Amino acid sequence: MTELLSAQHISKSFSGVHVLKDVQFSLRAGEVHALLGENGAGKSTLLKTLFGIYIPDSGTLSIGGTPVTLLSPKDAQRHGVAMIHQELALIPELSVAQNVLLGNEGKEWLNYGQMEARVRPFLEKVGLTASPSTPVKRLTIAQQQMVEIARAVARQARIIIMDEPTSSLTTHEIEQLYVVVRELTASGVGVIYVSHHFDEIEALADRVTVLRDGNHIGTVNQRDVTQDQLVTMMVGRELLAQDAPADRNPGAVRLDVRGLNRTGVFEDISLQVHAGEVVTLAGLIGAGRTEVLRAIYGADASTGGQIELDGQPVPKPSPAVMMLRGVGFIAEDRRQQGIVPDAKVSVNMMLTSWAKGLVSVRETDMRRSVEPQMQALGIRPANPNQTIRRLSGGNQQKVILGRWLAAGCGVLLIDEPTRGIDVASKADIYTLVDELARQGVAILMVSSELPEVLRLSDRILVMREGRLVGELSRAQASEERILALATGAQTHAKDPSFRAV
Amino acid sequence: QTFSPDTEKSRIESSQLAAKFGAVPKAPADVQMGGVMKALSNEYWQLLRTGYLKGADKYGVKVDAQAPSNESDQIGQLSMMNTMIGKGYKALLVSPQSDVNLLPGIERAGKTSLVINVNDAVAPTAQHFVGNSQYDNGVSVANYMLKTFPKGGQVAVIEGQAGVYAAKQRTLGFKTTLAKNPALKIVASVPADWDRQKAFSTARDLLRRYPNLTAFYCNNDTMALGVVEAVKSANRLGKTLVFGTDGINAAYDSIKKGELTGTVDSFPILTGEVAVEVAVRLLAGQKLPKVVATPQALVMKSNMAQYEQFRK
Amino acid sequence: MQKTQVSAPSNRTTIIERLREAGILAILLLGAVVFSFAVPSFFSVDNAINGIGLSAAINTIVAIGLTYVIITGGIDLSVGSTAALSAVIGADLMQRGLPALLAVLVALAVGALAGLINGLLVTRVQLAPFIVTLGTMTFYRGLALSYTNGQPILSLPDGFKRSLGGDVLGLPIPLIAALLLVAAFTLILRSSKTGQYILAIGGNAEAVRLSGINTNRYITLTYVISGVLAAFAALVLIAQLGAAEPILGSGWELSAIAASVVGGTSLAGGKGNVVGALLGALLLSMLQNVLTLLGVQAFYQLLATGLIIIGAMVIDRYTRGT
Amino acid sequence: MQKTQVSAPSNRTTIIERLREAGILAILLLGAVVFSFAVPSFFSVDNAINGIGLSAAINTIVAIGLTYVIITGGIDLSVGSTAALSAVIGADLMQRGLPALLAVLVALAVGALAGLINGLLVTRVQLAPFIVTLGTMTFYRGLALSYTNGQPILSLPDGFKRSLGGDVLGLPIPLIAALLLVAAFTLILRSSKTGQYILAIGGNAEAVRLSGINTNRYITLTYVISGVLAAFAALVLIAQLGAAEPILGSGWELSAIAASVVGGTSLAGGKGNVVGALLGALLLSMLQNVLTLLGVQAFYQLLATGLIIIGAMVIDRYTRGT
Ligand SMILES: Nc1ncnc2c1ncn2[C@@H]1O[C@H](COP(=O)(O)OP(=O)(O)OP(=O)(O)O)[C@@H](O)[C@H]1O
Ligand SMILES: Nc1ncnc2c1ncn2[C@@H]1O[C@H](COP(=O)(O)OP(=O)(O)OP(=O)(O)O)[C@@H](O)[C@H]1O
Ligand SMILES: [Mg+2]
Ligand SMILES: [Mg+2]
Repeated sequence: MTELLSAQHISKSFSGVHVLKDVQFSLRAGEVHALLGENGAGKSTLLKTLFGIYIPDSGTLSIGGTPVTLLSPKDAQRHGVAMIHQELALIPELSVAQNVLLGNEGKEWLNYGQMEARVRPFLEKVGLTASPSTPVKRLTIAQQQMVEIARAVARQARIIIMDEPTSSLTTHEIEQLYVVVRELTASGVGVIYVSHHFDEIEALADRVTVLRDGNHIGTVNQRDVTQDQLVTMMVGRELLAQDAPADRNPGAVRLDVRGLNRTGVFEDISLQVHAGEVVTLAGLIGAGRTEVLRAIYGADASTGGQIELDGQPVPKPSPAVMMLRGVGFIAEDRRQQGIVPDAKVSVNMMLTSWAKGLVSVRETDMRRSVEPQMQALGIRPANPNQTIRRLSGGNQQKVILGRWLAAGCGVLLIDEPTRGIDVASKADIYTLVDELARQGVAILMVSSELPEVLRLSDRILVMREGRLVGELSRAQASEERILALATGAQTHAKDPSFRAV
Repeated sequence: QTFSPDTEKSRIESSQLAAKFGAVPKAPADVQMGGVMKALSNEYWQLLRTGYLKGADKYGVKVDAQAPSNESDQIGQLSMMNTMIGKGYKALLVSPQSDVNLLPGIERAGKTSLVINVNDAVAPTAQHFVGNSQYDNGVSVANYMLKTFPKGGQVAVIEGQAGVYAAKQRTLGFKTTLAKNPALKIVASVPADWDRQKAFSTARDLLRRYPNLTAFYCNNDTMALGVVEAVKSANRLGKTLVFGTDGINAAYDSIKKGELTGTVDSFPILTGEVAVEVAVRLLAGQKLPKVVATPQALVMKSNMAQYEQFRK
Repeated sequence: MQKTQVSAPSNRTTIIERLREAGILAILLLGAVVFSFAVPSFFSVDNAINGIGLSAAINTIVAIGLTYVIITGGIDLSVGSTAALSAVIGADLMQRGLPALLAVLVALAVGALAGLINGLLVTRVQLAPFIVTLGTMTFYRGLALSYTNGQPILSLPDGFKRSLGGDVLGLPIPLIAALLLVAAFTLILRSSKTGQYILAIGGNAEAVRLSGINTNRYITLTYVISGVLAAFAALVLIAQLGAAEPILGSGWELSAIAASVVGGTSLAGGKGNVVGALLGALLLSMLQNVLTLLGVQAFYQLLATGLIIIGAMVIDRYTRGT
Repeated sequence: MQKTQVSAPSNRTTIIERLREAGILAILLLGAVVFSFAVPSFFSVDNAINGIGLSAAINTIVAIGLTYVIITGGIDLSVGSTAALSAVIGADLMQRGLPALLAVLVALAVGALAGLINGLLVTRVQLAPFIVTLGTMTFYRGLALSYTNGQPILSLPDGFKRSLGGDVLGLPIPLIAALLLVAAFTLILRSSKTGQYILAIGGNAEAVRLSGINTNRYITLTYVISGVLAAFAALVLIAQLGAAEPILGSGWELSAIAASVVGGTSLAGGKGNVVGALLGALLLSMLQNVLTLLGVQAFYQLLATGLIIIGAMVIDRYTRGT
């Protein structure tokens, strides 16, 4: 196989902090080369040097056998490199077609019909059902991610970099992505693939390179290693096997939602979450799970229905009201709705605690609450004064989680709790959720990761097209059953072991 | 070759109108006139409007006077004039914001009605002009200083907005005249944009640099009143003289209190009245000279009483 | 991927959205109808052309350029001074005997150069657009004043006055020019790569750069466009006036920004349309016109203007929905 | 998650960062040194305090409020009109015999109310801050003019003039007030919940809202602060001038925005500091002061002002690094 790309001795530091230390990486035509590492290991940074976003402090890069210097993404594209960014890089006001073809439109005068026709095959390929003329701001995060994928594919590049392309996709879309990636590699394209999901790596990768703290730990053939070996390479120690928690003992009803409506988005949602219970909303992309969660939190106005907390009605739910009544909320779109990018980690974590009067804004006071959270969640760099923008994606996610842990809450609404979080931390977060439930917190969560849903939930509510279509208890639940309900396939309809709502 | 009321040969003093052309003819019933003023944000223009209304009463006509909201909205003033032309006034009394901004309006209006340029900026195509000489505004203060300080002294000029006709002419008249005595030195001539606050802080800076300043000449009264405060806070009241221009009420009050030294009053109320009179005469077919000059005088505490008659 | 659950509703809403964006058009028409009944002499061709048309035309031309700049997330406070500088240089050259067409081209080039300087300071030196154009606003004004020594330049050639200040089929040329420019710049914004990049830069400049596009070039271009259009507006104005003066154009930036923003352009960038700027300019001019026709005194004109601007935006807000 | 490799170096950079933000301070000092040699009578305590300091005081007070508003991503164009309205109402009440202290309180309340209206229109009706305050700028000015019928209000009580316009230990009270306000509002911004929320809202309002914070309340608060400070600045001014006029304060918005932005506040929101606004105001006043002391001609003042503003920002840009 020919070497498409080779990076030798790449080092990169930001204001004195060494993020990449003498890293080697290569990519062959037709292979999928996975990049593994904990949050903050330097994966995105390495990829950005390959795409001309960062210029490495030292090291050499060659593409197709010739040495190159990439000074900008434009250079990288000229050399046949395309990239799917971890933080979505789309233009909200432009249409899907415009986004897919951005920088690649061809002639000065645009022909929208033609552009839409041009992108349609790519949208089909990645399985995006939205019309190419839809403005991207109307799409859910998952759909936007699919637009990113389509865009990279449409570039017809020889090298495609995928930085966590699946972090908010459900099984269906992920499988679609497998098909796309295999098609690409079959035609000789090399794919660099970053993911925290081992099943994806197993399904796709030919070789795996592991980074730890910016060090190149090793490059191995995927077939020759076990998952445990990879994990050990990543975290530098063995990870204990995860026990599923013993059955929880839910208490009284804490969150009671009755007949919640939002015209055109979802209707007639009724659900209850008990103290110490984890309930998950499952479903396909666009089923309306996010919207329901937001409506319960009062982030969007609903057009009908009632919400009760601990038996007391909430007449006019709004984030401020819900927060004061002990409800926490973690949005799915961390960049738009989670972080304040230019503020410090400590500020990002303390936003809610201040409002609850738990902490003052004095730095010493904040430290007392911030540092334990940072330690518990393993946020790195462990510097509360770092600007959050500078943190890796997974670490940012942990900060947002820390925000609500520090503030404490009786009901927690989480949309995609482990989006972009590495295996080791994921295990920690699961333990944390178990712990919260044990303390009597009622947790309502949306997750597209079925193993996670099965691992964490006491009950699973399945949504389809804005309606609740079924409920599964922990005992009843399996990936197949959830999917059957989510897609409306009739196979299990007569299965007596679960009831449709 | 351009028209300048300050030097125009065809002129008459407004006080001579009755003597030369007889009593004001009676205007036909329901004659309406329009006034396009410069702005209403300075008292000077409000007084001019008062004069229009007074003249309207006196000569049995009706005057609607309007003004754009600020002094440097030139297209706005043109649109306002264009709009007023549509209302079919017999005569339009216009005070342009700049020399040229109302030219198309004047041309259009000239086809159907009489257009009189009242004061301040001068439209080169204006057929009739009523007002005082801006140049002479400056001259009269300079003459007073030549007389009072033959041994010389340091003088500062606070100008209006850069490039505006009235500011240019007043400053020019003052400087040219003052040059007759080289011992009277103009140590600074800086703009304060007609603004009280700017004049105040500029004057303070100048007083610090020239602590023995003999006098300030200001292009209008608003600025002069700001300068007075600066002079007061530098404890130079009575030692550094302050002259303004326009003759607004506040200037009179200040003179009475012995703070402002003097103002070149161009009697806006009287001017407004004369403008209406001239319009009535012209509409009646009288052939008046092109420029009807209205009076102006350097008003100080000593001579204030004799000008009170023009101010009501 | 079996079903297409998502697509339907959001598919072709863009047309409705565009109509909604024209909520301001509804306000304009509503206003016109009400005023036609309430205000004598409002409803006439003459009033429409002379009372509203000219000031709206000039404001529109300037606002088109500003809309482009604002869409990228920038601002251009220097338009009035740029206008003055180009006007006096163009007028001076005509007076010195240069053929009018050549003088016009030089004036437009001056506008382009002024815009280019703004653009380069914003993109290359990476200064805040507000501060750059605040500085050049003062600087270009100083240039215009020192160039002419503060005097107006009178008696422009008749040919020039007729060609930019005249009529075609009863329609004044400034108005025709403004409408043509609105059409052209709408087309560019909606249907050219350039326009799309300008919109995209305002939406997420970083993402555009990641797509391999030279964002600096497009940002600079918007300032150049703004400068050229300011110069053109100034030429149209001096052709009407028959004279150019160095204090011309003061306050243009505020009227033009107001027209843009009333017309739906967001100062945060990424969103905007040129037709909206035209409608905004018309609304503001109509307001002034009606208040004058009604003989409302200056103080109350201010009260009314303030109330109506906010009122119109409130109506717009509620008809538009989100 | 065991190791903590990264922390050390980035921990205390904030101090260096803050010093860097004061690049403008360096420019100020540099300017002061150069001018001391070039301009007679520039270098004196008296000129520094009574020349530059005092004239910067008013702009600083207004700029503090605007800095807060701008940090949230908003803008307040109505400060000048709010100032005029509060000033004439306060002055009128004093003239009618109300005790000065009471009149001052009423004037401040008027400022607060004006700001509250802006804030509610921005947050509740969700109009663009630019258009809201453009409308109220016109409206409040109209109110001030009709309230006074366009006349200035003269002869304010001496007690009032002395207490806000006088000296304490040789320092003018306006300057002392400005410095105290800078200190207080720096403290609030840096060390209070309110300040932290205001900064965070500018960084990402939606994220803050979803953290359970009533963002509308904090945004409204910044407009109220801006209104009150504009009113206070107006009171300080009329105490010095001894008269309140309804056209007072025109152009304040531009000077105050300039001071803020020169001082490092970003019009995009999320970033800004009050000390910077003070430094910006001082720089602009120093410029004016020097040009006056040098007796620079009107036209060249404009040229010099434009050049120096841009020059200072270029130097600032390159000393600051990124
Ligand atoms: N611009 C920057 N300035 C300073 N530090 C940075 C910057 N970008 C990244 N870092 C740091 O570099 C380290 C590696 O970050 P990177 O984004 O490459 O991690 P990652 O492996 O992609 O993690 P994740 O799985 O969470 O996406 C992190 O510690 C991060 O804080
Ligand atoms: N701003 C919007 N305007 C119009 N439609 C929207 C908007 N946001 C979401 N929708 C639509 O609402 C529906 C529900 O979306 P929602 O985000 O709740 O789905 P979800 O089940 O959470 O999926 P995902 O996993 O993608 O978040 C979808 O059809 C989506 O297209
Ligand atoms: Mg990453
Ligand atoms: Mg979702």
